[in-house]
Amino acid sequence: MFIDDCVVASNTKIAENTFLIGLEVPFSTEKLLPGQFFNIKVSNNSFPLLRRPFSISDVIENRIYFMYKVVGEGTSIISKKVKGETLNLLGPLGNSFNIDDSFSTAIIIGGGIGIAPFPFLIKKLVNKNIQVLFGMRSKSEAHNYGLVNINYSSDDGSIGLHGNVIDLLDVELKNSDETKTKIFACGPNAMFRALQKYLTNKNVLCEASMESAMACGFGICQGCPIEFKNNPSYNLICKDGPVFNIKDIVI
Amino acid sequence: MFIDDCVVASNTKIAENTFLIGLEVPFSTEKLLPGQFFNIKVSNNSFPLLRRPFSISDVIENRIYFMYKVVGEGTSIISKKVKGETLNLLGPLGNSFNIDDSFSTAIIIGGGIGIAPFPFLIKKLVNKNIQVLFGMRSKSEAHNYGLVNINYSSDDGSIGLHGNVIDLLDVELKNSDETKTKIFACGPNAMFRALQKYLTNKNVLCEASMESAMACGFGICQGCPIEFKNNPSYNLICKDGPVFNIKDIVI
Amino acid sequence: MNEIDLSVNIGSLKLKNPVMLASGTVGYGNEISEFTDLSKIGAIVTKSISLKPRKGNPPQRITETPSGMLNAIGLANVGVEEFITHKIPFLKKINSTLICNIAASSIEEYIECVEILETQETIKGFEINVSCPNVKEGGLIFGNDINAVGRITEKVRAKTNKPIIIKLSPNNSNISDYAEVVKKEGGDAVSAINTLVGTAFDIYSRKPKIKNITGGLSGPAIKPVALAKVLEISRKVDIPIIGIGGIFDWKDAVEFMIVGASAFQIGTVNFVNPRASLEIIEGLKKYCEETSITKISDLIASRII
Amino acid sequence: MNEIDLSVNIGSLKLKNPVMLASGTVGYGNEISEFTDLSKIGAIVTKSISLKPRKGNPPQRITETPSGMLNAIGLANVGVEEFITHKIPFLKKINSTLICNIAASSIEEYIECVEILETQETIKGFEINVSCPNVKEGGLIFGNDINAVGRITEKVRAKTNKPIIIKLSPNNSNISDYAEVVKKEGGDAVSAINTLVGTAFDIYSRKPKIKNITGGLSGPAIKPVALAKVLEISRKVDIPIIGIGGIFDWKDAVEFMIVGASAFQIGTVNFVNPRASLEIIEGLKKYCEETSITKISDLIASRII
Ligand SMILES: Cc1cc2nc3c(=O)[nH]c(=O)nc-3n(C[C@H](O)[C@H](O)[C@H](O)COP(=O)(O)OP(=O)(O)OC[C@H]3O[C@@H](n4cnc5c(N)ncnc54)[C@H](O)[C@@H]3O)c2cc1C
Ligand SMILES: Cc1cc2nc3c(=O)[nH]c(=O)nc-3n(C[C@H](O)[C@H](O)[C@H](O)COP(=O)(O)OP(=O)(O)OC[C@H]3O[C@@H](n4cnc5c(N)ncnc54)[C@H](O)[C@@H]3O)c2cc1C
Ligand SMILES: Cc1cc2nc3c(=O)[nH]c(=O)nc-3n(C[C@H](O)[C@H](O)[C@H](O)COP(=O)(O)O)c2cc1C
Ligand SMILES: Cc1cc2nc3c(=O)[nH]c(=O)nc-3n(C[C@H](O)[C@H](O)[C@H](O)COP(=O)(O)O)c2cc1C
Ligand code: FES
Ligand code: FES
Repeated sequence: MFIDDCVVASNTKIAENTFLIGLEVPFSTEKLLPGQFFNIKVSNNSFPLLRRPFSISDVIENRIYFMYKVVGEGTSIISKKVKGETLNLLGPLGNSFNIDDSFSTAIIIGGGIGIAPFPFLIKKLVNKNIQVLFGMRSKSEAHNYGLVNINYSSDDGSIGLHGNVIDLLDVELKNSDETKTKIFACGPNAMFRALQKYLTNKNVLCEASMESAMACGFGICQGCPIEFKNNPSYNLICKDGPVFNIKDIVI
Repeated sequence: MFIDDCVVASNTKIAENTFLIGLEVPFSTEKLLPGQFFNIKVSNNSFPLLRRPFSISDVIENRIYFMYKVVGEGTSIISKKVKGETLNLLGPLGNSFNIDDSFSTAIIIGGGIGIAPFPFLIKKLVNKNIQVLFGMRSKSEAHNYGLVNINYSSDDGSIGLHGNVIDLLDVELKNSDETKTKIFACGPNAMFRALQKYLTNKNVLCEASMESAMACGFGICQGCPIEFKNNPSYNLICKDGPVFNIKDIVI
Repeated sequence: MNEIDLSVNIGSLKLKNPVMLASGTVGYGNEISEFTDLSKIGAIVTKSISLKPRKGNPPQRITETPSGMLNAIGLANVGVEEFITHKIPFLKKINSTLICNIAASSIEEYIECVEILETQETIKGFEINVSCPNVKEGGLIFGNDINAVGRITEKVRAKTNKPIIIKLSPNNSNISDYAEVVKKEGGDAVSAINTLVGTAFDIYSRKPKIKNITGGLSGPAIKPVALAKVLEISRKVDIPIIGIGGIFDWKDAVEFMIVGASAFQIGTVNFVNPRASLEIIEGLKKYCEETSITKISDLIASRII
Repeated sequence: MNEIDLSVNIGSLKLKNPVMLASGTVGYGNEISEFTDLSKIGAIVTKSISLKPRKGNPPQRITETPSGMLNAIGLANVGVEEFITHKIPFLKKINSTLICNIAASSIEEYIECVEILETQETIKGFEINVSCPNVKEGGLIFGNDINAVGRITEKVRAKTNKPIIIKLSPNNSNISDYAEVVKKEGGDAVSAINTLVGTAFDIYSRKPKIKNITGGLSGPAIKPVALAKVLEISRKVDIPIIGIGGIFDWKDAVEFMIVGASAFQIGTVNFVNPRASLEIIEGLKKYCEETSITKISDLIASRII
């Protein structure tokens, strides 16, 4: 497992409060999988104390990119990092999106910063039809970094469909063959709950990348439980996930 | 009382582990007195929690300079500040060296980073003979920023007199008229103890700028007591000092 | 929009807002008044006063710890007499609500202090410090002896009609039992918490960093503990609570009120940011506006569990 | 220069160095072994095991606080049976000293667990957790009941000749009395400290940030408190102490040993820096060299007060 300081190569704003940071890593990036994440220490002191988890957003040669939204102290510190400074990376962690099953169309659903893991996934989805559904509160959050065939939705109607991603999905699925389609989703829990409900009686595959407060990110703190429908004990989002079949989990 | 962020104008290394940082202040620097200090918050979060006190080392127009030695987390953070970044200053605090009494020769004694307040004092000592005695462990600590007529001493003999500042002082006083001389000293407590002992039976005036762990720097925490020889209660280094007549205090 | 009502009541004591300056962290008010307008603050609590002046502990008295600090000032104070003649006049002028904090080594000393100070009109209430960890005779012994806390409350109650606040120690496992006793014996409110006992050593000299060996831990580090103590009292005892411990900004203050505090005190933050009290008042107002609260007292114990 | 002797004894238990991994912060060792060579570490303490598997608390289980974190995992664990069949084989292979931590809701359950595990050769000692703040039935109730701690020690002692370490709660005012009872009833050592009770609330939802409402505070924030508890025990009771609480680097570790700990455990730091244990061992060696110490056991309680 890799754990070391990595040098910031770039750190650019791509939308309101949203940044893309590129880090040079000294290991081969070939085996990295879409959906995996790194746990990042943003300072070299006890403030903030814990690492912060971020999905791999993109990989270009020996650079790993993370797309992040500034929501608190940790992300605010990252947003101020300039080229040449370092961040301490631990990873890669977690399982990944499964792209080996038989589907020809991938519908990608990103709610807000939940879009982060998909530029990397899209690169790996060769020979598939890809449709991106990108939901947000308002136009200021919109960007198209690493995305293709984007349909936007916004809560305030300032961009794309006035509504949410489930509304977009409903339109999309009507035009698709469910058995040949697979959904990849990431976003807030409220979105996942709506999505799970919407898919209840449908036959389409759907993998969801879940979030949780995390301390370690690799299975030793038991801080990130997720309930499975038919399992008496919890699974761990960091180790058994973060990607789950949306039908298996209790959200 | 001033308390606000101030912009770093320069931050340069002047000797091993020793730096000079210049900060632009938005108030008139005319009333600043030599011996006064500022209490500086080096981060805008709770690490490190408390401010760090630093003597005014020099003043040029609207810039205040602090000379500091990197000894721990706080000073290490300051040493990494670059032009344009900010530090939060609170001050000016404390009393000051008294330069109005009748003396014609000023002997300035600095032990290590204890030399810090003297460039500013020297500027204020117009029409006086000035002799600087600058003691240190080793040559690597030597510099001459803002100093004049310097005699060095070093514990390892790598620069100047092989010995300590008291040895230098002994030579110096032999050539002086004690009644027309005033000593200004700043350094570690071990130096002050030796100095106090050395001066016991002498008639020369000596003011010492004392250090102490401090929380507030302006008299509300009672964290910085200093015992007076003829006083049942403690004085406060931050408020009643940091400059004291060396004959008054228990070191 | 109408002015938000920031006033709160602690028993019969009415404060214009819930922001109080904690005992021992603002002396007698004069130094901090250079930074902040004390007349705008809910109340100011004096450094613990004892019957006779106390010199306090020898240096080193303080040291920093991760997100906190240890102090062993040793209740250095001017004593009751000097307090009345030299400190009260200033405190009267600044027109803030004055709470007088009292520390003592015996029940009799507490009573004597209250008797002497009782007639001072400027003093609007007493905070009885039964929980200072840094003095040997009284302090912790009282703070962790529930019968002593009961007796002190009872005896002080007999001597004054002014509001009595008992400042509780966090260094025990059942703070709500202490609050219960305070209520039973006629105390008007409890303050929670005083500092936690802590220490720090230098690894080269092998000596304690603080001369007194142990000190009291304060600052953001203790906030979660303080909140849990306030919550425990609030769930079990019907008595006004003044929340204390690690408050650095208005968000921390709101958290204490939601958890159960009627008012709160800020201590360590005054050393770092002597303007914190006014900034917190502004922050509280904005928070109330944003969340459509018209009376801040609606926040008290509004937790949803 | 000769090799520095890093070995320490905790009663009859000999450790190759004083670095132990704290219960609940390294699971059963497999994940952290990807970062660190467990065979080099003094000992590894398992996540608390209970008789039956425990699901643990629902999310959210953790939240960050200033220089610390709160957790309410709720002793999620696989239970004694699964532990023996699936976890011990790995722990045997890694060739580290294994201490098995046991949690229970009744004295009988502690005894039953020890009886079952006693025969496992790989287990070199038991750490009895009487101090978990996050389970309702047992936990705090035992941890702050001195008679219960005495009885548990006595009964467990009767069932095993392996070293018994009792892990004490810091949430009381007299931890040394608990250590005294442990000694009297035949315990070999005490661990101090478990987490402090704390809480945190969201100021917009007004709900606790942790589902369990309160959690256990760990990390650098609690180091001064942990040191004071170790010091208190060390000054009053002649029993080996394992120091725990906020250790992040070798300097913290040295501080605990100077204050009175024979060995120490690291917890929260494993989450942030899973290589901390080996870094600490290296740091200890350098410190010993610099200060001309040949046996690290000379450091134990070497404080100068
Ligand atoms: C596996 C995984 C992958 C992630 N990938 C990304 C990503 O690619 N880009 C991105 O911007 N964010 C991602 N996140 C979320 C990211 O970790 C949090 O936004 C970040 O930790 C917040 O840190 P902070 O210090 O800025 O905020 P804090 O000050 O810690 O918290 C600010 C707010 O964010 C919430 N928050 C804190 N931690 C989390 C968390 N782990 N999950 C959800 N909400 C949280 C808090 O409840 C609070 O409301 C991911 C989270 C996980 C678990
Ligand atoms: C009135 C006054 C004026 C000062 N002026 C200067 C100055 O002009 N230049 C300068 O370099 N330093 C000065 N100091 C000392 C300076 O404040 C400390 O070196 C600084 O606070 C250390 O912070 P840190 O976080 O780097 O070290 P820490 O990590 O806090 O401590 C590192 C080491 O420094 C020691 N230390 C910490 N604080 C102090 C202190 N206040 N006094 C003495 N030793 C301390 C600690 O005991 C420890 O050994 C002054 C101190 C006072 C009280
Ligand atoms: C330097 C210092 C001195 C203190 N002196 C007293 C005191 O004299 N009487 C008292 O009741 N509390 C005293 N306290 C405790 C504070 O009033 C407060 O309860 C504690 O610091 C926790 O709050 P904080 O984290 O906001 O500082 C003192 C605290 C500090 C830091
Ligand atoms: C997430 C987490 C889980 C813990 N689980 C246990 C446990 O199961 N049994 C136990 O005795 N202590 C448990 N502890 C307490 C630690 O072993 C240790 O006593 C405490 O965290 C203080 O040390 P630290 O500050 O180094 O983390 C746990 C601590 C944490 C942070
Ligand atoms: S974050 Fe620690 S186990 Fe998942
Ligand atoms: S540093 Fe606070 S009183 Fe001197």
